Amino acid sequence: MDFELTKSQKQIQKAAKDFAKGEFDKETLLTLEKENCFPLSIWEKASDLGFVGIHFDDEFSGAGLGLFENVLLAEAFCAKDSSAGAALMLASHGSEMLLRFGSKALKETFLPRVAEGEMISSGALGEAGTGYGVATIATTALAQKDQWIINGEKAWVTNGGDAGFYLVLCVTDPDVAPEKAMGLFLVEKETPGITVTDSGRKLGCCMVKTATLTFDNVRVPLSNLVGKKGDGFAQVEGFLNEQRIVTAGIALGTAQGALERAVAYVREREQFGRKIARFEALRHKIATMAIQVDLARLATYRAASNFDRGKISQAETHMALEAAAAAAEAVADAAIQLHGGAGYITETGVEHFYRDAKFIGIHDSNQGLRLGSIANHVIGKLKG
Amino acid sequence: MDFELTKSQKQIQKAAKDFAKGEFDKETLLTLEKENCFPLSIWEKASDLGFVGIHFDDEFSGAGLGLFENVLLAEAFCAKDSSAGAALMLASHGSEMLLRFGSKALKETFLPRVAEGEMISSGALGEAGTGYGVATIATTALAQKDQWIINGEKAWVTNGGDAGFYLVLCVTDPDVAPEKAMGLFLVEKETPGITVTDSGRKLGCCMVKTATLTFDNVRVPLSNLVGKKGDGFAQVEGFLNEQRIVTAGIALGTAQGALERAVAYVREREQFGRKIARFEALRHKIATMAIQVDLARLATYRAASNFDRGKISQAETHMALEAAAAAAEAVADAAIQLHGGAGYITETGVEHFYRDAKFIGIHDSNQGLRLGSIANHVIGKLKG
Amino acid sequence: MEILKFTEKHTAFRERLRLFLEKEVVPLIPQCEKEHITPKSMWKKMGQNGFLCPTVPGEYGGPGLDFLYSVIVNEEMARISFTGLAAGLHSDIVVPYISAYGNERQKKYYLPECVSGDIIAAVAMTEPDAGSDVAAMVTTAVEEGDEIVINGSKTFISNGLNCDIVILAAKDPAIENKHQAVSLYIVEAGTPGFTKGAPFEKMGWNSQDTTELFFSDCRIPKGNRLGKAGDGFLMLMGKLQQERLVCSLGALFAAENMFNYTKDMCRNTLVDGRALSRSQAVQFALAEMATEIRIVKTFMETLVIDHMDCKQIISETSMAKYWTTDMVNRIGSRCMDLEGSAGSLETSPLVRQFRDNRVTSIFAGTNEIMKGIIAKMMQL
Amino acid sequence: MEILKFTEKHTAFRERLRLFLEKEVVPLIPQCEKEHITPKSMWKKMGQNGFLCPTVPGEYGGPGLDFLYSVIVNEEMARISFTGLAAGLHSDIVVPYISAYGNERQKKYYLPECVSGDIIAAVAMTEPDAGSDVAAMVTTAVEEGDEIVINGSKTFISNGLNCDIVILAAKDPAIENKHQAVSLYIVEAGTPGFTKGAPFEKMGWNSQDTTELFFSDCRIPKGNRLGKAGDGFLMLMGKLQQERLVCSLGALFAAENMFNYTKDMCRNTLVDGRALSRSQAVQFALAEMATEIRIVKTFMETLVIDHMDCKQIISETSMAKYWTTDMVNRIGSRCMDLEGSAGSLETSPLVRQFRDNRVTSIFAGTNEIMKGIIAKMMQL
Repeated sequence: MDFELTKSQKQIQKAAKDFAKGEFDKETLLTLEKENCFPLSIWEKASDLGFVGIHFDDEFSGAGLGLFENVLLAEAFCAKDSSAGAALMLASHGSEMLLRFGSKALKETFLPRVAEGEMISSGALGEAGTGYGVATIATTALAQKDQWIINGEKAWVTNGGDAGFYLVLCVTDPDVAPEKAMGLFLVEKETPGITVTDSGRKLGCCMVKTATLTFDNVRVPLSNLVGKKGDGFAQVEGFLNEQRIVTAGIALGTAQGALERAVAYVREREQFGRKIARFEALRHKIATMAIQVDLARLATYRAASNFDRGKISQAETHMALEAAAAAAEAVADAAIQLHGGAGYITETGVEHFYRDAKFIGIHDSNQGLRLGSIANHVIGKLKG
Repeated sequence: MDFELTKSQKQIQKAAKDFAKGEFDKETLLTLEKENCFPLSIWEKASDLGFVGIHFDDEFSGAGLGLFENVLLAEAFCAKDSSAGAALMLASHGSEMLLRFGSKALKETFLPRVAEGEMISSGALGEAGTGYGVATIATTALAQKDQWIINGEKAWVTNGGDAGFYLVLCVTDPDVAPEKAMGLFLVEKETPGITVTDSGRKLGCCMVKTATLTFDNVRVPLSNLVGKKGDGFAQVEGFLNEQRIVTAGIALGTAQGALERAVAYVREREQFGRKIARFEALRHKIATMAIQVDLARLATYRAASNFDRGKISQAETHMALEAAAAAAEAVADAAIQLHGGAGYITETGVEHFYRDAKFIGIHDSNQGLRLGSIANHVIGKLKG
Repeated sequence: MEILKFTEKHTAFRERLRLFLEKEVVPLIPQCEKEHITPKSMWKKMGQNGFLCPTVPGEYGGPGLDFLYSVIVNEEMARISFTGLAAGLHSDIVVPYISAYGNERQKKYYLPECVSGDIIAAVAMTEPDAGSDVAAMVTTAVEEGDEIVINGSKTFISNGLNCDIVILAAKDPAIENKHQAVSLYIVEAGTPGFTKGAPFEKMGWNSQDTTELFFSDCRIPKGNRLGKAGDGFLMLMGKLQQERLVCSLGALFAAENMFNYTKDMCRNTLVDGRALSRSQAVQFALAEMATEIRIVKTFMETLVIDHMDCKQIISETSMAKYWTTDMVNRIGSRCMDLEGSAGSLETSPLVRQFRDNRVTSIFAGTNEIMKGIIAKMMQL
Repeated sequence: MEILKFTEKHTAFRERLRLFLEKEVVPLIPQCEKEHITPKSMWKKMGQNGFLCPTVPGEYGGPGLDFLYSVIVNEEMARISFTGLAAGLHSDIVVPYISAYGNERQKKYYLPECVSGDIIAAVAMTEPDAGSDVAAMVTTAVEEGDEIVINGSKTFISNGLNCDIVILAAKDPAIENKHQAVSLYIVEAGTPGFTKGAPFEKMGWNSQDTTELFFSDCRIPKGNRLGKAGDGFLMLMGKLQQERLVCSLGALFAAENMFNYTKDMCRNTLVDGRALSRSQAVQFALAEMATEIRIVKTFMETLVIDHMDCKQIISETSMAKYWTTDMVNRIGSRCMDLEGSAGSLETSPLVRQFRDNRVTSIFAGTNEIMKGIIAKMMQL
């Protein structure tokens, strides 16, 4: 075993930290967060520096690196600012489905635009009433001559309204079992028949839009099918696994950032004639926070590292996400408490770490789903 | 990063598991546990197979391997039986101080006896009223001609009464600061002037003895000083760091074993017409336990791995021990609960995992000490 | 706010009991713990001194006191952490089956000796495959003329070896509906075909003679049926409120006792010359535990009042059972943390009390069963 | 066990208030949240309808009701989760300084308008460098002839922008002993030298005009000192019991409200056609939350009785403050977990209520300060 980053990983990490330090202007970000706006210019700069699509192949303007490096970016960005970091990392949401399963033509057309900061992407997968799953979706895509005609409604669409294209999961064969019934379609933003309804202000991650999308006889060319008909469900399952490791990275960075702010504050703040970092109960609280962050980091790095080695495990992914989401929530909560009244004030820049953490922990999966998945793995199949 | 064991580590792990499976007879161990007896014959077999002192150099009958491999043994043994595993791992207690700092002559004389299952060793370090620390000890060793004369009382002596020799921390220079005032002395069991008072039945780890030792004008040759006069405190600090990583391994194995028993039980036990493994709330409990074990494993492996690379960190050690001790306690507690009434019955073989876990978590250090150490690292030095 | 109104008589009773326990009982605990049984003579002394079955009415040989006396006995027993003399089990859980469901003959026959300590009572519900799922029991009771023939076995029976009578749940194999098949019977020790196993080795309750009971063509008179045939489940359910209340009170008192010991220990233990209680982290831990205990104690006191007012508080006692028994484990664990090394030896009173109380989240319905009841009462 | 005895009059008051809030207040909340202030007209309406300062006696223009009316107002405000109309703060925390420590002139002059809602009151203790460490305050009040000259600033002042009067703590720089140097003063808005900052952007309490207050050679008449010179600390301490009690009640009611919403939501939300509440894990989570809330609610009710009986319950209110405000955060977080995606949008009522309540473990003395008090009362 080896718990060290490689030299090049350390360089990437440092570059990401430097970028965040240089470009994440506090006042600007507080305003963007308040106004629910995507940090467009920062994202464009990030793509100029090659941070966007770092895991895309070179030919698609990527750096040909792995999920691990993408997770390092998530951690570094979110540690500096959880809201902006999450927005940058989620800007290419869903594009991994294109990367892994799309035709060369589709990839050549769209992936570089994502990586070059021209286009935000989005996976439009779940629907109202399906919880976090996609087993019972109702949106259909029916082939008619040279087109697919899509009808239905997608809920909780990340970047809905901001994205240049959507990867839309549709039932193509209503008569077969859900696992074989679906296909994934690339739908461009301007395609007639799409209506976007923004979901409004959120608990956290407010620089990322969430929307409901309705598709009313939306027509896309046959070639916009991503991968094979019938593979949609499996593709999405695979994507969600990858995405959740990135989300674990976002949560990890959020936890780390909250810890850093808390440590900095207790080292400076004086009450009762001494630095509050000298109070034993507060020291123990900081230690508890540090343990949570550290364990979350180990679990997240392991999931990412093994993913890149082709050792893909739902259980490891969900352990990483559960550990990181729990750490982010607990550490951000403790950071607010350690700041006292100042922690509650937006300007201090701590409270949004909590809101972002909680959002991350419940928006795309919740504890119930994560524990259920881990239990499946640990308990195994049962007879009788 | 790499989260895989090497091939030879996997072999060691498998050998340890096989050994435990073959030699840990349940009834025998329940009796030994009840009667507070060291598992002597199992230990002798373990040493025949090279498991004892696996981290000693070849020339001292060791296998020349690292702390990491020693931790793998702790995990494998304790997963099968936490009481027996702890006893096997603690049988060489303190001998690392000899290994790291002893003269060639002392090492040649004593280490092979430990590795070959002839002699149990013991560190006699703390005293009543010093908590877990050794900064204010009162036992003295005064040089007189060709001898050291030791007087004082040592508390919480692991293997006290069972050990063939003790490494005794003594003040040699009462007038200098504690960090420079101490020396470490090898004292053989039969040396006149030693009185052993057994501490009686313990909460857990009952196959290991704990005793109070009094030294009344105990005379040892000058050559029994381990390392240099004045270095004792630092040597013990270094040893405690190494020992606590082994203890983390013991806790980790305890947690793992409790989890395995719980999973096996819920897969078999039926209530209300179905396997209780089908009840969602119990499944989530199992998942939570699995996460705790897994995170503890990552932290423990990291501490051990980095120790072997010379990257020694008190904070990593204490994170590992805190994570593993907390996991062991929580998982063993949950395992009892999942077993219902049967969990409370000794014969079932689950309840002693809890007692061992709690013992491990408080006997040589407690949460307060661990969090304090981590806080020192995370918060750093303060001005004012 | 004073919720439980203890009179001077209550207080005198408590002091008399406390003195009795200190003098007559405490010195014998180590021996009982070692032997996994408590001598019957101790039960008799308890009875002779008026400390058993306080609520049994005078006409059946009891003192006819209120339930607060039971609360006092449970609290004082928790203070000495002695499970061998399971007075609460005998007086407040088992004997009430006879008081409430027995006919006049049964009450006149058994209750006076239950009060005097000449009879030690046990209740037998659980079977190896029927733990939480009581309805899965397989022990049968078949009517044959004037007799009932019992076959089967019961497990985890407290007072099992000492018991002179056992309230046994068994089902009529002829009745299909599981819940209507069960009746309760009084079975006397010594009845042919009724044998007892050896005491279990357990995590705690080591002075308790918890054991298995075996019934092999064991014949008892028909007149030993308690209540109506087929009412077994209803009767069991009917007594659960008091059982769970008593169990919760025991857990609360044990938690209080461990906390008080720990608070004093932290004040008196010097590490490098400084009292443990001067540490802020220790102070916070003690403050947190004090708060937990204080809050639920108030709740428990109101439940005692409600219970004495004969209110149905099924959801509330389930909450109390789950919360207090989880709490006592949590508190015990934290107290041992604070005591440190010394808390890892059996010489610390924390250790036995912790070990003893670990079972409380399991017996009288596991806390998982409690949560299910609470959920059901919320119509989820 | 019924602890708080609400009469028909209490119930009628509650229903009138509930209707009033639904009709007059709830529709305006979104606007207030957006603008970080609540119109003074709403305060006046509250006052005109008799919902402010229920305990102020008739001779000072109040309705002279008992503290249970305050409890009702706090509960109903928590149900709508609206922090802009901080009625509890005004009626039960700030105005009592005048009721208890004001002289006859001050009471006659200020109280009637506090009751009618024409005066909105605030209290100013905290300073940037004097949060938990109140004694570190640097705002000064110096006597000059018939006037007091105030210099300094205060922060995190609720009702700060709206307030017409502020109860200000300031110290006399001539007195060395920090604790004897502080006095309280009534400062009216509009007094030259007294200016207000802009409302803070916060995690919650967005309809609340929390702000900073600045005093620069601000001169007030000597007669505006509240109580005796140098008694400031004693007076502040004297009012903390009610402040913390009200704060705890608010947290409890908020937790109850979030729980009730969540319970219904789980019953009514179908995932793949099955109600969330059919999941055992969800049932257990709800059962656990119901238990937590139920237990501490009983405790809180007994504290209300004790408080109304004028008992000193410093340790108990500190326990309540720490426990309930931690609980409301824990419950809010778990409720959002159960709601899942929908709980991550501001359209869920959980979100605002959670954000609003996150501050309760910080204000009125942080929970760390509470633990310190509890430890001190235990003589650790």
